[in-house]
Amino acid sequence: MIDFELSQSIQDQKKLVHQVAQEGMRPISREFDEKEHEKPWDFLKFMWQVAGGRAMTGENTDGKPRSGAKENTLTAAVTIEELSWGDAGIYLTIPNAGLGGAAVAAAGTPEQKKRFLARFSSGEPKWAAMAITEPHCGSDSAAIQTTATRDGDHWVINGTKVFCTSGLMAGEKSEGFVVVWATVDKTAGRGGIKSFVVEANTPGMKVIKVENKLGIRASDTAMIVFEDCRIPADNILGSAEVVKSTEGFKGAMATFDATRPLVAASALGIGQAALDLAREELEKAGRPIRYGSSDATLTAIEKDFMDAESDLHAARLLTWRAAWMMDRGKRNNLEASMAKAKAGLAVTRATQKAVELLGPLGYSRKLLLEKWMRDAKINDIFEGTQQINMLIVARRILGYSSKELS
Amino acid sequence: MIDFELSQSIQDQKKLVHQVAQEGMRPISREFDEKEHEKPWDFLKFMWQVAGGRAMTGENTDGKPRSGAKENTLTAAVTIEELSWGDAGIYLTIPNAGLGGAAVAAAGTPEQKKRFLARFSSGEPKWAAMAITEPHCGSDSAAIQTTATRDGDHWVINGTKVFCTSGLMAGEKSEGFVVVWATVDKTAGRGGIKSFVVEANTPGMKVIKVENKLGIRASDTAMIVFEDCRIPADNILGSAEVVKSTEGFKGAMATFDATRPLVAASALGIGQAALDLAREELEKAGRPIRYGSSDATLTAIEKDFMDAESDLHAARLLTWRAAWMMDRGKRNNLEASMAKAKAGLAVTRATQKAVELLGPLGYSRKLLLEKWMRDAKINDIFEGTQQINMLIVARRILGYSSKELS
Amino acid sequence: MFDLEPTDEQKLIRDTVGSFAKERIAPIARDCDESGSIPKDVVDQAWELGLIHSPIPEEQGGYGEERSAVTGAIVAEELGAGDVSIAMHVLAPRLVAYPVLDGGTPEQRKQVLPRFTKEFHAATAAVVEPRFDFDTSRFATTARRANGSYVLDGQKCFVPLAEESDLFLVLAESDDGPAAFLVERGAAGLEVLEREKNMGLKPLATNEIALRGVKVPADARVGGEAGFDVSRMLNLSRIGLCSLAIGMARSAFEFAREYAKERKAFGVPIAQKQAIAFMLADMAIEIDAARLLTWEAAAKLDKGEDATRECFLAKRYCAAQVLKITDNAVQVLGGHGYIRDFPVELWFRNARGFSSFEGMAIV
Amino acid sequence: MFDLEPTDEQKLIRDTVGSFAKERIAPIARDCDESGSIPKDVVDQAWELGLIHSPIPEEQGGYGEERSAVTGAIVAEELGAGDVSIAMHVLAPRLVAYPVLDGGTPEQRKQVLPRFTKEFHAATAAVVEPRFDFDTSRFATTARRANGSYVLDGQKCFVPLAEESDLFLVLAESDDGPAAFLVERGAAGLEVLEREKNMGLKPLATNEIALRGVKVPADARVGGEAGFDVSRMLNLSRIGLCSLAIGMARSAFEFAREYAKERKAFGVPIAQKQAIAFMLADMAIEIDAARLLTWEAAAKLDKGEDATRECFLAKRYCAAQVLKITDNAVQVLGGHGYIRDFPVELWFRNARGFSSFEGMAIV
Repeated sequence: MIDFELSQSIQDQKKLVHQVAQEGMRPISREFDEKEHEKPWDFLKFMWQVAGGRAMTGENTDGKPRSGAKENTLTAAVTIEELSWGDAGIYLTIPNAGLGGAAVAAAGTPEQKKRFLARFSSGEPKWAAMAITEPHCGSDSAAIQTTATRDGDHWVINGTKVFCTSGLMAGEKSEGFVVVWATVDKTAGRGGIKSFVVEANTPGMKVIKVENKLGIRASDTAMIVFEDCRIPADNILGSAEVVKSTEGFKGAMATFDATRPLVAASALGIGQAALDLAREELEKAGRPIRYGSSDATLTAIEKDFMDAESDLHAARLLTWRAAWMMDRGKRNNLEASMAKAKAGLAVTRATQKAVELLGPLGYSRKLLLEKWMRDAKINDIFEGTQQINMLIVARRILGYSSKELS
Repeated sequence: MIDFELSQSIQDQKKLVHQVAQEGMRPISREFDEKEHEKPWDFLKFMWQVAGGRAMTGENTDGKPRSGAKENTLTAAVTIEELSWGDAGIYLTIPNAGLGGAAVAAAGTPEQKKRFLARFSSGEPKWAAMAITEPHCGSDSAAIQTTATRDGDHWVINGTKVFCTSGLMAGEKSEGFVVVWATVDKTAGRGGIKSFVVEANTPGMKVIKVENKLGIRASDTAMIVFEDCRIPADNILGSAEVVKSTEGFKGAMATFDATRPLVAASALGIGQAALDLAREELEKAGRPIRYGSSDATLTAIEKDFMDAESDLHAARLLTWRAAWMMDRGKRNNLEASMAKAKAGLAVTRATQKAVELLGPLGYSRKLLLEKWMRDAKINDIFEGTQQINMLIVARRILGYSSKELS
Repeated sequence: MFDLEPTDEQKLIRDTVGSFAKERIAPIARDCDESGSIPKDVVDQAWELGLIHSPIPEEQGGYGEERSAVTGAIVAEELGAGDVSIAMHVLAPRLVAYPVLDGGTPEQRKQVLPRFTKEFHAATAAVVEPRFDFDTSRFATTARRANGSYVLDGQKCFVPLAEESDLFLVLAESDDGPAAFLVERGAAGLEVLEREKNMGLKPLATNEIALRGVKVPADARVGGEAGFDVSRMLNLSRIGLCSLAIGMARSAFEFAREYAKERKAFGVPIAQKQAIAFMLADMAIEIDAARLLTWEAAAKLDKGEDATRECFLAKRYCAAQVLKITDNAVQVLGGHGYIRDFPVELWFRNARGFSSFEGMAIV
Repeated sequence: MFDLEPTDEQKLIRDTVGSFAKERIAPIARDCDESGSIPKDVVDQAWELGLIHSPIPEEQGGYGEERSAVTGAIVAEELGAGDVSIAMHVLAPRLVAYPVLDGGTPEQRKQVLPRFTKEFHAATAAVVEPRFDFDTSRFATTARRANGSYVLDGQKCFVPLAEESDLFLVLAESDDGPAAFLVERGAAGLEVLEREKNMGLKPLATNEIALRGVKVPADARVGGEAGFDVSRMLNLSRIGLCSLAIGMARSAFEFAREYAKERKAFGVPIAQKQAIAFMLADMAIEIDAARLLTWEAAAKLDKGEDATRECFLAKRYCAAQVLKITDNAVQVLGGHGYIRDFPVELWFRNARGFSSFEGMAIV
């Protein structure tokens, strides 16, 4: 039955996480934006402790369903929105299985899930990252140049990866891993692309640069070089046969169906933070937002605010839909990209508008608003740019292959 | 010296034409929107009489420069804006050399200019039309299927043309002509495309349909069939050698550099009409548009109005620039497409917004506003759609050929 | 619990109404637009689907089925996909029946509801007022108490089926806030002015009406002294209007999509060009977004909660999106979008009205 | 007569300043942003171009050249193409010099102007106030007459070079409308608060300042009793801000264009994809549109006409467009737009400020 009310357990989770965001993240937000390459260790350890690297994000990292797991993705979406309401940069650097874990969950065998994901339930904080983009290939994942060559019981990886979120933490600063996309056969195009798990500190893998960024500065974005990096043969994600089929790429791409709603959810949190603050400031100034009359009686501020609010909430419902479909086992490739595309636009607009609405105060680093505007823009770019997501939506509604529409 | 003030002669012309628009066009506007396929003959004859088919639009149809001709195109732009402020549909059907004449002026030899254009100075009202688009080729002019085959001293034209503005008046209802784009060699692609003048009522040319349209209903939009239509050999526009070169297509395309600013000007007139009316109604209701404070103090109506006003005026300045360049003999292909693209968008937005601002009254056929919104939309479509003009702009700024960017 | 799966019953009614809209309404939409009229047989056939009387209690001759704003949204979307004008025509009797059903006194229900259970019976509501800053939270039409009666004064527009209706639900500002009044045709001072001519909605007969000192008895006030939740009625109508707009936008999107896959330029279907493909993708996203916003608001109303903010925002959103979507559909078709051989220009004309429409369809 | 051809003199100064911006300013913009400071030698070199003192009369030590808002727009665009913060820094002394030049009493001109003719000499104006609904047509800062003096009270922000300036031009509401006052550094009650930290403009030192009962003599009012056309000053500053924004937008466009032609995806340069190509086309159109609106307003000011509407609308337009253009430039670069190895994110941060900037640069 059509219903938009979140279940009680999600509502409880939301309330709890909101408090964590308010009390644990907001107070340190400015500090770790400015100390770009430092980590808020206290908070990260706290999150690891209470959440075991998974519970807070609702991610199902150990291969076993959690209780109430039928709303797993939706719970994650709501949780991530709240964490990102707190601080999107810090959220991104919370130790957990993250994108790398999602790739293992989407494409790995049961054995692999166990081997790679169990670690997130205990011990020291760990991260897992995903390394896809290369210096000369942006959104076009099929153009990957990094190679994986079979040598006896090993794969040997060579290549350079950029824009790898949490790459430093996953690759060098914890007992995590990096999932690397590489081709086993350059002549095979997409069919040759597979994903491989490279354990942290494997010789031959090196983080050579951590980017200075516009926003989400608490999160490390790494450039990683693989030089004759040898990994065990069974670190290729999927079954043995996967090597011979084109399933590797599809499996890897399927990861995005799961992660895009979560990335969209993060966007929503930033946008909501901006609107909440703007509303609060306007109310303080005696200019509340009034609903229910007509546009002809609104102020310019109200109109702009409502446009942004509706856009953002529309993105939220698209995001929840994509998550709900995931939880129901429905294919959500189209809907995940719709959510990501809309959320990326909505959050950039909402944050940019909020800064404008608050005038000099909006532009000032006295408030976090300007930071949220900087953080927001990443949502049009990572995990598939705005354009890539529109392409995917277009292909799906038109029934076109990536060859027919690129 | 940079100056935005129109010369006195243009200002005088503008004032005069505004009065014609106000007194001659506005009163009959609704009537000839509703009587779709009828013509406002009294007004059209009046215009023919006072303007000889050219002066009012500033077009230089007889091959000789008019006095003050160095501002010919700009004068035409200002004139056309005012006429379209009156009624864009009626403006489009004013008897004159129009688009067909512009093609002759752009691509014809001196002899051809004289032979085809002199008629617009005397006698009964005449029209000249341009027939480019075909049922299965829209904006892609290079894909033209209509053929012109040489047979002794004649060309024989075969094919079907659609969306031919004033096609009925030019082809059958006056002693005018239709300029037809046809290929002399299908294997030659663009290079094979030439333009031909077909005199009105030439056997083998027949208007088989006049479209029912959303707007600009006073103007006839014709479907014309050419069936073994024989025309004299020297009716191919340009010199004899033109047949052997690819100049035919370029010449034909160059026509657009001259006409796009004028089409943009027509868009401006419609948009200005809508804004003038909206401003007037808002003032009557005690809601004037106030300039000079800050967006935070504006009403939603003021903000929307100002956005539309600025957009439209920006389009006007781009249009004047393209016209001014033409008058200075500068290549304006880029600027003409910029003007057309911006004006098409600005006028559709301005008219749509004006209808919204006036609420039920805006939607009612009591006012002409709703008609202007319908008329406006043609500006995103004819003389190169919005998309085609953006493509041209993009190609020019990127230095790409039409093959590299299509 | 968050769930977007319609019930089996909702799917059934969606499919039934959807087929009717596709087979009986859509094919005549163009002719109706050109002629400015709607054939009676289609109206009667639509009535037989139970669109009006199914929620009317059995004792008043209906089927006594449950009302649901969400189900209403689903139905209205299907009808809107057929034609908005025809949809508004066939749904018009609801404008009296549903408010009385929801908030009428027992006497009002007994007196009014049975009219709607035998066959299509025209009735209407007078909500919108002809001024640019018409505001549903404060009507300029007034209802003044005078000796146990009310006297109504004001001007209304966009009143569907005003000429053939025998009963008008008039929204007016009373001394205790917005109220609704049942005004019988022929009441002294009620004048149905000449039929409106608008840019769109041409097949739907709408009129301005003038109320000049129209005296109605106290029991003509819906809900009696206790009154009636006008704001809820307006919210239910917003759901209806949103859904009609979404249905129309969906038709425009589907038409443009198929056209773009057929039509070639530069050697390939224009749908293979990013400019067109992204426009279509945006349409698809915004149709889904608009629907979700509308359903959320509807679901809130079904739970009996105040959803004024949600309904208001959904209405603004849908009105803006339906215009953008139909405008882009015209753009995708180019010249073919501009001529009346294709339905797209009709959708575009209808679309622009939604920012001004209020209370013209209800779920 | 409509004409868009700059004079030979304008072309010369455009090329001179343009080369300086390209060779001296642009290359250090990133370092200045990271360090939050501007090297003195660049400021001195810019001063030598005559940006401040060329219009100051010869008797006060300047070159006595003609002032022109259009020429000023051309110059500001070139500087903005280099870096907006550095441009605002080097132009800051104008904020006192030009108003005094335009509207000061002979005494004020004699006293103030010579300060700016020897070398770069910091001075500034305090215009913006730290509230979201700051409105240039009505300052909250007040100037109260008291025994032949004025007493200034209020709060200002976005005051460039406040810490090193010895003279402040303060805009305030007097009992006969907006007025400008010359306040010397060290005036009792004038407090320069700590340096502002903003999202952008990081190299430019700006401060909030507090005015708490700052008493200035009557002849500190620019123009004396007759006053001074504050609105014209604000309009001249709008031209300056628009042009800085346009210059920056132009740099962003050019950078994105070249990147798009280099960067490949799906086997071709991304510039060959319509989504990217149309974004670039839109940037190009809007840069030209913004410039034309700005020049038109400037040309009107040069003729001595009131151009408040034109300046106001141009400013709104430019502020909106520069944000859209720089945002899209980030988008074209994707990940590379987001990292600080490339200048694009810096332009994007600066861009968002223009809707709040007023009176921070003048032509």
